[in-house]
Amino acid sequence: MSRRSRLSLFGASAAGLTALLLWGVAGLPDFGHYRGPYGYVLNAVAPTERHVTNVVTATTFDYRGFDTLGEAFILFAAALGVALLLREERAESHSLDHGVRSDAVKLVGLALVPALLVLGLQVVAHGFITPGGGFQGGVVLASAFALVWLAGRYRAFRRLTPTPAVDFAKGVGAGGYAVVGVVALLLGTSYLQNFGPLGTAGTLASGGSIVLLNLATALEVSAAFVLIFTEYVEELALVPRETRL
Amino acid sequence: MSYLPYALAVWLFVVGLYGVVTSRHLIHLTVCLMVMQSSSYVLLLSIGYVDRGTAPIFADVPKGTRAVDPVVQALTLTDVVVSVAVAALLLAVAMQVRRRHGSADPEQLSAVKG
Amino acid sequence: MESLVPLPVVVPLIAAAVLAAGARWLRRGVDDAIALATAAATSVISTMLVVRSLDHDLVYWFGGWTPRHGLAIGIAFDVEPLAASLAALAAVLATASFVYGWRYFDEVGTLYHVLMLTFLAAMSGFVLSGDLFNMFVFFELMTVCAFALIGYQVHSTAPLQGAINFAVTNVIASFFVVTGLALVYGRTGALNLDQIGRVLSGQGTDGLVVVAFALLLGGFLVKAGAVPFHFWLSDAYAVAPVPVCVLLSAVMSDLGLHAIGRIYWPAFSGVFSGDVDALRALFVGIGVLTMLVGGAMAFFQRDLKRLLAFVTISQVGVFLCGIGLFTARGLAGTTLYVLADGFVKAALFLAVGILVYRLGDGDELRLRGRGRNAPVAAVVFFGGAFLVAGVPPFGSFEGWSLLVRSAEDVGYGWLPAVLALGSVLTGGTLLRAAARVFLGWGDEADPLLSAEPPPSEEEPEVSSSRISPPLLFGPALALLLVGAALSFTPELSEEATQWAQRFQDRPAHAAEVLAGRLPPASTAPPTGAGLAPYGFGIASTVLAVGFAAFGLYRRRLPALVRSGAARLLEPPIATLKGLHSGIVGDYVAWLTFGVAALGGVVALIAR
Amino acid sequence: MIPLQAMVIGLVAAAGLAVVLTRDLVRLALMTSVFGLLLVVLFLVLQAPDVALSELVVGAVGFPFVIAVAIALDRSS
Repeated sequence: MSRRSRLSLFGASAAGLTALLLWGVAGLPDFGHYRGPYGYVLNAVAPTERHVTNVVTATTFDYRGFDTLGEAFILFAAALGVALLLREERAESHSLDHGVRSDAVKLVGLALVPALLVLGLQVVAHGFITPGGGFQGGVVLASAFALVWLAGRYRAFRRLTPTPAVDFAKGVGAGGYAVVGVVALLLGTSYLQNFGPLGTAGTLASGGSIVLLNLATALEVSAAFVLIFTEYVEELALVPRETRL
Repeated sequence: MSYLPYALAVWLFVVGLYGVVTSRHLIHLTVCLMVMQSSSYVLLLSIGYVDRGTAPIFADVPKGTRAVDPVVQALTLTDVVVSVAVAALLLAVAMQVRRRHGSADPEQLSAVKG
Repeated sequence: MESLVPLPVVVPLIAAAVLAAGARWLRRGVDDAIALATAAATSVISTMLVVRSLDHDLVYWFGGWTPRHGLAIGIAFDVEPLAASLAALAAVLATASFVYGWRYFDEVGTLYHVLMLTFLAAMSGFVLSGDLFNMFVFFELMTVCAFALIGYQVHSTAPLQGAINFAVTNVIASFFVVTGLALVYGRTGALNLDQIGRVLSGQGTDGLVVVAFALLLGGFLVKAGAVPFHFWLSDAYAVAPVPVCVLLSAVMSDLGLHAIGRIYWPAFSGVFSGDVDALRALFVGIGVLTMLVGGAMAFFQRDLKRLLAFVTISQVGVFLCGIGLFTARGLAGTTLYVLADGFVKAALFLAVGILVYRLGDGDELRLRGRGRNAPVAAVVFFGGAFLVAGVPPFGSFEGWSLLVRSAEDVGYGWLPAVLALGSVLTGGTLLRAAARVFLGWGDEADPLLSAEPPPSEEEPEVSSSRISPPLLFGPALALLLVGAALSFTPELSEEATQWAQRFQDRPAHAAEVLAGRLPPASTAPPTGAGLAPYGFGIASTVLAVGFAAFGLYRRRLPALVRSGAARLLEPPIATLKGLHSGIVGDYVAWLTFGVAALGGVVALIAR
Repeated sequence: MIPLQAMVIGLVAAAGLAVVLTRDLVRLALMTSVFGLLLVVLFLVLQAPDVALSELVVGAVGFPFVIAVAIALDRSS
């Protein structure tokens, strides 16, 4: 198709689609008038049943924990896919040692690394009390590692994240989530059924096996992100230095 | 006025779609897909919103406080992860195409057709 | 023994995680063995699920969250025999792919195995899930795995282009699905399909229901590859590695169709109960169009994998007609057809793989006559071509008979004749290719076929001594035999019809899923369709042979006939080929058009 | 709906359009992170702090980083 005929086909169709979508959303309850029942039921029962204060976390890791298993493996498969698609006989990567030139920026960057690590762990650990959890905390942890590279320490970054270890962590994270579910099976209950003491709501030890699922997710997410970062960074090794951003 | 957030979702969907159709660069195309995906975040979250409701986190507010729907938030979280996965893969392919083919314009690709 | 239910998803996922975690420490060959054993175990588990769900569905609530007062608060798998048999098909074909691909992918360590196993788990989960959002999650997992696997051969442009076209169209399809499910959730406050159905059935068909249904339908039709959503399919299947094609073509496309049945009967059949006749016309219309476009485009191909991709599209059209009859016989017949046809198509792809492996090429014209040295591939290819042509009483014949009977039931007596035309087109084209490659018949050049593809770059790193013949030939022969023999189970069609009836009885199904009430025992309806299916089968086989001869010796027709036909046909052929431009922007424009048109038609129907 | 929500909605709509219309890659990376941050604000006013935090770490850390690398490669080859 020529660009013109494509645009006219698209223009007419998009007008139709827009009308259709507007017609569809017009049938929704007014904004601010969610009618339930699913969400209201969970808001009512989750804090008591699961001793967690963050109902979103209870939903992702317990009531709809099976979705999150799929989600963990989506990230797992994506990281592997990136590794598969970017595989290359790569040049020696020592030329990557200078992400940023300014010493001041490097120093600030390195100083931020421990702060980010602590923040990441904090976000992971408090997921079932306050906003956050394995996914968000995992990304923060991974970005702490990426910061090591940005601060010009490529070799340190690679030493901190050797590929076999990252692969291992990624497998253990995603597999661990699936295995926690199997433990429930072995205990004679349903797959991914919560086990372990529920603890006191609002403390770090609350939520039963949600804690384990949360940790597995954090491990999987941080490893997957580190792997994706690494693959992308190593792509830069193929690029002549002067032309880099 | 009460349908404004839904209209935003429709807007982002169609605008992103326009960007995908007319895109001349795979990186731009990926970003347009992310705009489309944000349409689904907006739609889900506004469906579950409750006037004067708090977030569904009962740490500082007592149980039973009027709160918004936690389910759509859980769904949106999954959706965000999906968008990361798709973007990472598409950009990886974009880089490969750029290297193999010398151009990242989807219209310049003609290895399979007909 | 309900704890079997999660295993078709969980077992491959755990194996994938173990392989990924242990990548550095596993000896070569161990990864192949683990992957093969896992796929085989999954086949056994899924087959057991078929057997266990014969009398009633297995409803499994993850996390133990059984419904409260009829309200679903967790995610359920709803295992019924038709879905479980598709899961079993996926696992068996994955097993065959692992045998065939033994040591094939050493270059990338365990990455290939891990992605294939995850892909298998995603397909199992997608087909068994009874929760709309959970279906979306597995839909995305399938997309992500298939994306990486299609682009496997990153060293040339074609696989990258195929992967991009696949990913962009399928990701947009998932946006349609998620928007549709958001609308449904806003209306019903539920994600469980049966619960959605309960709420919707008490209401009228308003804009929201129409639009949500059109969006979900459009999204799943993209995955299935129905016209005009099919463009990505031929690009992707032409470039993916052969073992990946087996899973894509023989299972994933059909799962898209299955998903439509999966959402229609529990969730939407109540609200659309008054519009079945019109919906039937819509589905059959799209199906026939898809069948014709796929069949015609297949005829114009010389790249055998791309040819098979268009054969896949054509058959998707047939299946869409079958499901779209909206009868128990239609659904049962389609499922049986899909199963038999899945085995046959997998065998055909493996036969092409053997050719590429042995002769270094997958191009019909360049291979002319060279296939004489590959007798096993010849047997599989010819056998598969005849089975696709519909030779009775083999292969998909059981399913075909049910479709013929079902079409008569609803007053579509003309439909089988049209569908048989699809078998003529696809079977005839395959026979043409087989005769040219393995017998050296026909002309050396054919200007009608699409431009010459670049020489295949499949597995240049594998030396021919590395793969032993049994591993190469065994799976193809076994799959062909199973596919051919699947029709010799006469009681199966009655039972399958019974299962389909059970699935389509929405109130009883909802009571079973949400309240655990077992369905009433149903009686199997008689299925005999008389001799008509034999007649259609024989006719389509004979005509397919004739069509193959036409393809091979077209140029020996009298000059007058040829020039007349050329004047008449060349413009539409050029247009049709030109539409398959390989440019993703075009495809997305068609996607938009398709969904808008679907929505418009459904809106007219529901008025 | 409160005025704050309406305002953020308008900003997100404008930013979405701007992202799609930006063809220059460096500006595209900037616009993308602006769009991401505005989404974070929108999610906060929709009482979804978990999603806002996700969007923040993905939209402000992960995605721009990846795009920056992709753009660097694109300019060099």
